[in-house]
Amino acid sequence: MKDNIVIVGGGIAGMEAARQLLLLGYKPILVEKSDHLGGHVADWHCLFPDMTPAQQVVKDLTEQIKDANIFLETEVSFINKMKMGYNVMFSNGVNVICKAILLATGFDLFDASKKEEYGYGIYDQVMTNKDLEHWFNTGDDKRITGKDIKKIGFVHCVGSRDVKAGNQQCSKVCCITAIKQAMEMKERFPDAEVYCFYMDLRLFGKKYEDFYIKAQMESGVHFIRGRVSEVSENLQGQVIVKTEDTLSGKPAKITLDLLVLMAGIVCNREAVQTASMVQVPIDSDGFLKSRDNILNIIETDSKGVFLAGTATGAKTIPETAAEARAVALAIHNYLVSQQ
Amino acid sequence: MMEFGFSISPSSTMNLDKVDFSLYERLCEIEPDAKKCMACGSCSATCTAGQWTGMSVRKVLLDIQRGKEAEAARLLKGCMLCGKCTMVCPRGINTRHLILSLCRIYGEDEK
Amino acid sequence: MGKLYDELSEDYRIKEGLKTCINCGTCTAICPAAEFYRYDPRKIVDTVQRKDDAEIEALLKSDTIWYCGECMSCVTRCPRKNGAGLVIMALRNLSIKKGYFTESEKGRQIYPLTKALNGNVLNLGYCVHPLTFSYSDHPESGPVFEWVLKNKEEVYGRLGANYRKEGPGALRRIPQEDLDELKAIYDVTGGTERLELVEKYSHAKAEEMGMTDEEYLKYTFEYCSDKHFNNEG
Amino acid sequence: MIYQGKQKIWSDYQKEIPDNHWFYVRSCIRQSFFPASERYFMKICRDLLGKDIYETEHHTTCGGIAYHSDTIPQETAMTIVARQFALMKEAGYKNLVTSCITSFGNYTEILETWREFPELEARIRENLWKACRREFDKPEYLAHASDLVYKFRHEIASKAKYNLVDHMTGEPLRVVEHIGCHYSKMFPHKGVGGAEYPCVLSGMVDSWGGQVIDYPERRHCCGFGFRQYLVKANRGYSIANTHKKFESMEPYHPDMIITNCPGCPYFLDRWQYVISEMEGKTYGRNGYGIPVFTYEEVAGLVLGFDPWDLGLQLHQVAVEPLLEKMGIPYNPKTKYLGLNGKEIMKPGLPTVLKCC
Repeated sequence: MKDNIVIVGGGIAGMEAARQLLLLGYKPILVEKSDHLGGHVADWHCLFPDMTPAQQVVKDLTEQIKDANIFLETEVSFINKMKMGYNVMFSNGVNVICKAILLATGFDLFDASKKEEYGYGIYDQVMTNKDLEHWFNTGDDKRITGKDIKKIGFVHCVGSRDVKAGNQQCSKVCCITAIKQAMEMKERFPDAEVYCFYMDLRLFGKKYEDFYIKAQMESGVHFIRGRVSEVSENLQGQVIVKTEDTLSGKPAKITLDLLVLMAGIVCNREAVQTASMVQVPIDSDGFLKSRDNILNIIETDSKGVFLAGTATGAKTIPETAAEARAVALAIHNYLVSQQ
Repeated sequence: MMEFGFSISPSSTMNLDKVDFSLYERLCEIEPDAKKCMACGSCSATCTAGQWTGMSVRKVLLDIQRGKEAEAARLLKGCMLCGKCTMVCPRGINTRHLILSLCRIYGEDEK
Repeated sequence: MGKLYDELSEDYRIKEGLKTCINCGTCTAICPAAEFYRYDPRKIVDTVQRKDDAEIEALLKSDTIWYCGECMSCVTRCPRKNGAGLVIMALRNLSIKKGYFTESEKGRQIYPLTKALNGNVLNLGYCVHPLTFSYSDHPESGPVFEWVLKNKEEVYGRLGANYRKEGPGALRRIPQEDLDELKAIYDVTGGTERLELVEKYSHAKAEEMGMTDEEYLKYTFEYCSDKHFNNEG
Repeated sequence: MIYQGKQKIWSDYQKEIPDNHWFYVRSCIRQSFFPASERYFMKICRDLLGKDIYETEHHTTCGGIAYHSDTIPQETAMTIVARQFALMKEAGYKNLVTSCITSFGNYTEILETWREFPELEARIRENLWKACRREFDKPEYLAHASDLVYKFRHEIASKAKYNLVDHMTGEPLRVVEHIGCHYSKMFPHKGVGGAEYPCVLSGMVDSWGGQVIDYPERRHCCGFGFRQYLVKANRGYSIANTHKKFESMEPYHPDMIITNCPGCPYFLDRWQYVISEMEGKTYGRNGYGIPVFTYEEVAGLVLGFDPWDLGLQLHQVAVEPLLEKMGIPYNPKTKYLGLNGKEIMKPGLPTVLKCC
């Protein structure tokens, strides 16, 4: 009988780690607070760079971890440190003694209504990246369904790189998500003009630059370099966006039928609480603190406590999955060393 | 009417609702690579004429994207067609060819 | 880092208003002055943070720094907690201290402003006052205010103001001892010195332009060339 | 537009405003252009609501306009404000309420700067002692007078004789609210409702029966811009901003505008007159303008005070069509009378803008 391992969080990091641990012969216990696995990815439609269906990714992973002990709609109530490990109490009443805990607690999508000047939750035609993916999945959103959409805007860096919004980090994935969604909208509304309002285009990943060129060449997306300063609503219910076209050095305004806010990645607020139970502090960027940020990003200063995925900062799915695999190995090595 | 000693200042806000894309679209038809520009400024940095005339391929393209044809034409007059910009463009745009195409469009319009 | 930048950075408005600018343009996007003048607050903040003395000196001598209306709308939106308006205030302060303000048309307006506002503060206790607000300088105040100004005692009296009388109330006569205190504050805090400085530099500029002080006052108050506007967009 | 979204934001910006005992400082502009507004603020607070609002004849300008026109150093402005604090302390008050928004912003900013740089506060204490032999305490609470009227809006509503409704149809009046820039744009948490959707005025309008209009340029400055209005050469900027606002609100057909800054109602009123002279254009119905009010004037109207006692004859845009819509009686013959009913000359009439 191998040692117990508790994985907190059933998103990509938690699932991929569970898969690897199963392959290594463990039977990890995975707790997920929501009623489904897959985390934020489960709410997404298609994934860059190859437009892989998000549901397929979640489904594949789910099938491969069915031998793990999975508790949905379950949270960690408390964790007691013991001599050789931890005693973890779940909200469903189950009590587990384990030697290793993996915090794969993921992120919260920045609450876009906090960028008050963008009017999310106030102006009718303002939505978030997540809302748009929901529409891609279900076709159900009164902001789009049945509307004559002629002009669409995407606002980069909503709740990212923003000291006032309490998150000065770059969320990494929004630039490419905006371009992906801009192209998807252009496909659905071929006659619409699509605008991206950006400060910098941070297209660092595999084939991202190809996406950018494709958006320029094939989709004809207009890229305006300037952070959106203010959004308002006109009598027709359209949104008016003000920005500086910094390349021209002029204030600019535009009327749009739909505005999509690229809500950024911030640390999962509940994870902070769970982490504090095992003395994992918060790093200066607001995410969970690793032992160090070069070679030991998946380890902590608390013995037997590991981290993976966006709990330590914004990451793409492949980066998260790679970390999850690494953490499975690290946990295995740790448990072997403890025997 | 009263004389007040001043008048209402004109707005310089760029109204993107009213931008005329027709010249940009015509250019893109013959020079599809025009769409590839990412405003990096390599062309302007290397431009010899730009130092004295303000010529910049980046700015010309931007002006055309914003419907400011006259301003683009004014800048283009500074170009010496040396082609250095083509050598440095990281997106591989044949900027010299693009400039010539633009001149041809302007030339056609003048006829 | 240059001397002008060093001097600027001692200003508390720079300490509060200039952290690090990322040139995103949120300030310019909603700046009333950027819409109606050839003005881009983003570029000014960026110039200051480059710390190049020659560039800063050019700014201090230019019209550019005098376009801002100090509404501070930029402060609300900056993602880096900068305040372009505060940076402008510090630049203007230094431009006056160095005497550079007379080099630009808009900068020269400091002369009529200084005379009118501080004359009011030191003589009447308020920055603006009907006694010195003339209809000929303010035709936009309308026939109704022309009427008010012609009938100050009657109109203000009817509306319950304590016009030019002792005791509390609107438009009361401020006791001399309080005006003396304001003057003492000006003396102690550099306000008086500032008035003298503006007077000195403006007088020199008036001479250079071949005008008497009175002509210069009227000229700077009224003259507006058309180089400030930009409506090409 | 989703009203609940704004309510959610308002709940994040609840400002603590003590109920009573305030030291009042006047406004350069309000007392010159809207003297009755200051009078009726006192009257409503003192006589109607029984509050203690104290004023001393010895207080002065805060220097805000001179400061924001860049004609005095920061230390001069701070020391003038420190003197006002000293007067407040000597009178035994801890809460300071300002009539002016520039003052409110100035006081707020100075207190914040001192909090961040205590050495500067120490130097100002020294300056004040040297210049005036006075010592000051910082106020415990700082409010703008509109904060108080906001706080008492329900009490005012309960004593109201008129509502912000069309008395013929029962329809709410369509009201544009305009907040002075220095109220909360610099420090959103110091204003009721924050900077993006302040509710200090919209709260009044709501409680008094009106319907608030949110139009695209709602947040834009009136265009005062200190030096941009005070110097004749720059007034094209000032009027251009107001022009932009009116063009933006025009399609909503507002019945009236309510403001909390002393300068804004002057500019929004007078620039309508100037636009009508320059361009022949008017923004109200039938050649009239859109009347612009201070919040004290609106409170006074709702409470049933005589429009001419409230000083509405000092507006260039005629208020009579609105008074009629609200069912408020007025006597055209007493509009332009002087002190104690004395007959004096009447003002001239604009060329285009219709007046009564």
